[in-house]
Amino acid sequence: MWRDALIVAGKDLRIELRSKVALNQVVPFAAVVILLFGLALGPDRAALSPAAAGLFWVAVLLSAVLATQRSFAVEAADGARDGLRLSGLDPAGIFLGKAGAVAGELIVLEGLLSVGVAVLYGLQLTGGLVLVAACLAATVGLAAVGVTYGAVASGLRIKETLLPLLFLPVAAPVLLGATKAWQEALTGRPGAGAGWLGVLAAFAVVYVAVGIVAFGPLLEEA
Amino acid sequence: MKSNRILRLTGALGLAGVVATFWLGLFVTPNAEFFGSLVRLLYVHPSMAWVAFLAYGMAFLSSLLYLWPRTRHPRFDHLAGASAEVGVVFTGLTLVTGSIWGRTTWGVWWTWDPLLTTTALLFVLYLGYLALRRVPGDPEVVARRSAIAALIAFIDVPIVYFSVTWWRSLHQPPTVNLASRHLYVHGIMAFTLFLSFASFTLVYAWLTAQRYRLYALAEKEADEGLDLALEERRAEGVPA
Amino acid sequence: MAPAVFLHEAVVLSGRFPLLAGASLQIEEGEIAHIRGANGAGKTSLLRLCAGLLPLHRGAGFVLGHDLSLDRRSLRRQVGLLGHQSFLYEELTVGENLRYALRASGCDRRRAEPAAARLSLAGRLFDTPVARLSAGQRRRTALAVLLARDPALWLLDEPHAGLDEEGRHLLDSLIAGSRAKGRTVVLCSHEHDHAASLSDRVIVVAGGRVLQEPAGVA
Amino acid sequence: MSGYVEAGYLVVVLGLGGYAVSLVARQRSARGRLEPKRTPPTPREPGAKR
Repeated sequence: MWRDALIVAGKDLRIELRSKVALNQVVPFAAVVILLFGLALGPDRAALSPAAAGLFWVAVLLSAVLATQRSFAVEAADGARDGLRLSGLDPAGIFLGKAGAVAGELIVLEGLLSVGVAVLYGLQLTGGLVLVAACLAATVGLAAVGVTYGAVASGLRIKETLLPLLFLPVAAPVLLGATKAWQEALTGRPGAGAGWLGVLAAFAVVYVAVGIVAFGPLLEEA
Repeated sequence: MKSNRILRLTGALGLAGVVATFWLGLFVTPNAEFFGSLVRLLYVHPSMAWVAFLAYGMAFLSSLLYLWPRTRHPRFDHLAGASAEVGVVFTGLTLVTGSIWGRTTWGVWWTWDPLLTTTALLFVLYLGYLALRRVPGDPEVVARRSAIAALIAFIDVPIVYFSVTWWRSLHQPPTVNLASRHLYVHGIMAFTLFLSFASFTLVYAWLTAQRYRLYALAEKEADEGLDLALEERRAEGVPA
Repeated sequence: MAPAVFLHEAVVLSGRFPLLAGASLQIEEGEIAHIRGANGAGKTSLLRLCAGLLPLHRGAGFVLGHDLSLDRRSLRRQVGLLGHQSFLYEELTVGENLRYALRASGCDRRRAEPAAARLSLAGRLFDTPVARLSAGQRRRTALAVLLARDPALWLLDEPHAGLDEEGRHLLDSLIAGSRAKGRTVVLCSHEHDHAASLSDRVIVVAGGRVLQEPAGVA
Repeated sequence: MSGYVEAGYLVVVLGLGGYAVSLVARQRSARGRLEPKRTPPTPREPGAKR
């Protein structure tokens, strides 16, 4: 399983390095979202910086939808979804590999985006450890749910509209937990933020487990 | 048919129960000291929420039974779909009645009360599930896909509830919710409340059974279609 | 010896449409079978069923000793399917695609280069992304994947389509070579004469079923 | 009474009643479609797929 995961993750990341779709499209998209929030809430920094953590995570959530769609667009191209099944790879390995690749891309995106938020919304990124830990736990959870639902929706003609509808409500606890963890850490109360890390970690563990179990039956369809 | 009679009995009892609940709730029970006549909403709102959760639990259980290879049978897929759809109807009613409650007690149509927020998330979560169910495809494929989606959605419920509750309680003092209010419950009020829960549960059972029958009919239709389609397909190979 | 492919009254559905409407078929190990039939007769579905990609709705099916209604996944490592689609990753190079396919099916990665060389894909092409290849070159890459994996059962769907004269000769010699190694080959082709010269047996498919095998065709 | 209470009750009645009626109507139409199906089919055009 782990060997197969490494093969798939390596393949997906290599494709990303070649095509740079995540870097050239998803990251700018997240930047646009952040900019638009700034415009919507007005130029008042006093209004922006308390909301910054929430806005940041909404942008990450929306980007996660795009990253997931991309992860499966790569497979659908030229019938590689059949290829994935024909390759004889372990479905759990495929899930872990794809989720790992998506998580890796999202981590990079979060790093870039947090700099953007800090600059645009005038934020001091304090309480570093909790921020980073929240990012990691939240990202693993998002990637796990995203890739599982990506497989649910892949191969359907209406996947572009269905995936966000399925994915975003499920990811609500991640938005809540990560935002609160960030808010607490940013306002100098990393201890309170650490409690939310538990919620994020539980979410990640549960959905990684679900993905490992569910991916086999999902891939067998069609 | 025996099952038919049970179903009819369920429907009749449910209907009678709801009528009785409404009569008791609107005309017989007294006003509460604090809430005034608004207490009467108590006889519809909590039972809506209870039935919604029951329906989702049922959908979850039957999805599990479908995924488990030994108990895999289309009937569990149908039950899951029927129960979830009825659940969505009741969730919508929970939201509307909850909203009316909020308007009258707190003066706003919506508050970010943990229960209300969780219910709203549940509503969109299961709207997505129903949308997924409607995507056409091989019945077995659709069933499996939906069962997994139901699994993912239901596992989310406690996480959502826990995080929303914590989110609220950290923010400001706990809001007014039904449980935290001291209500002096008269005998007749308690009875009406109980009757409301019981009769709406029966209504749930009746609706789910009806929806389930609709699935069964659709499958029967498709099965008859299959034999015809096989005939037609084979006829393609016979030179005219 | 068990047959490589055994189907009995196999029904395969796509939604509510029967792709196969009760196909029965037996192909022995080491045979080269040529499947004929009109467009939409069910040739491709037959190959996809044998590759373990389509679920069996009714009937029985065994391929390389695997029961199609029970376990299709472990079968897939042992079959190679060359379809209308080439199962290649556009962004990756020929070499990367080959190595990925080999690693995924648990084969030795060093088989990639000889296979590519055999199909004249060595050198510059080996490091070219598939997106930049011509249709014929992609087809060759897909064949190279097949050759490198060397599966026990080769399923070829219109393998000659889109290949130039040289490519066709290469393909013919690959098929002959795989027979020499005892592999089973099932190919669909509209080029009846060409395919007939390669194969041991003709199987005619129509209306989602296998017609009675015509006598006297060797 | 405030009117809100009545509205709440009304919503429940209309919501559940409407849903129940729609279910029964759909069942009836499904049964109707199932009945006349027993006539022999007209053969499909050869080669027409999906």
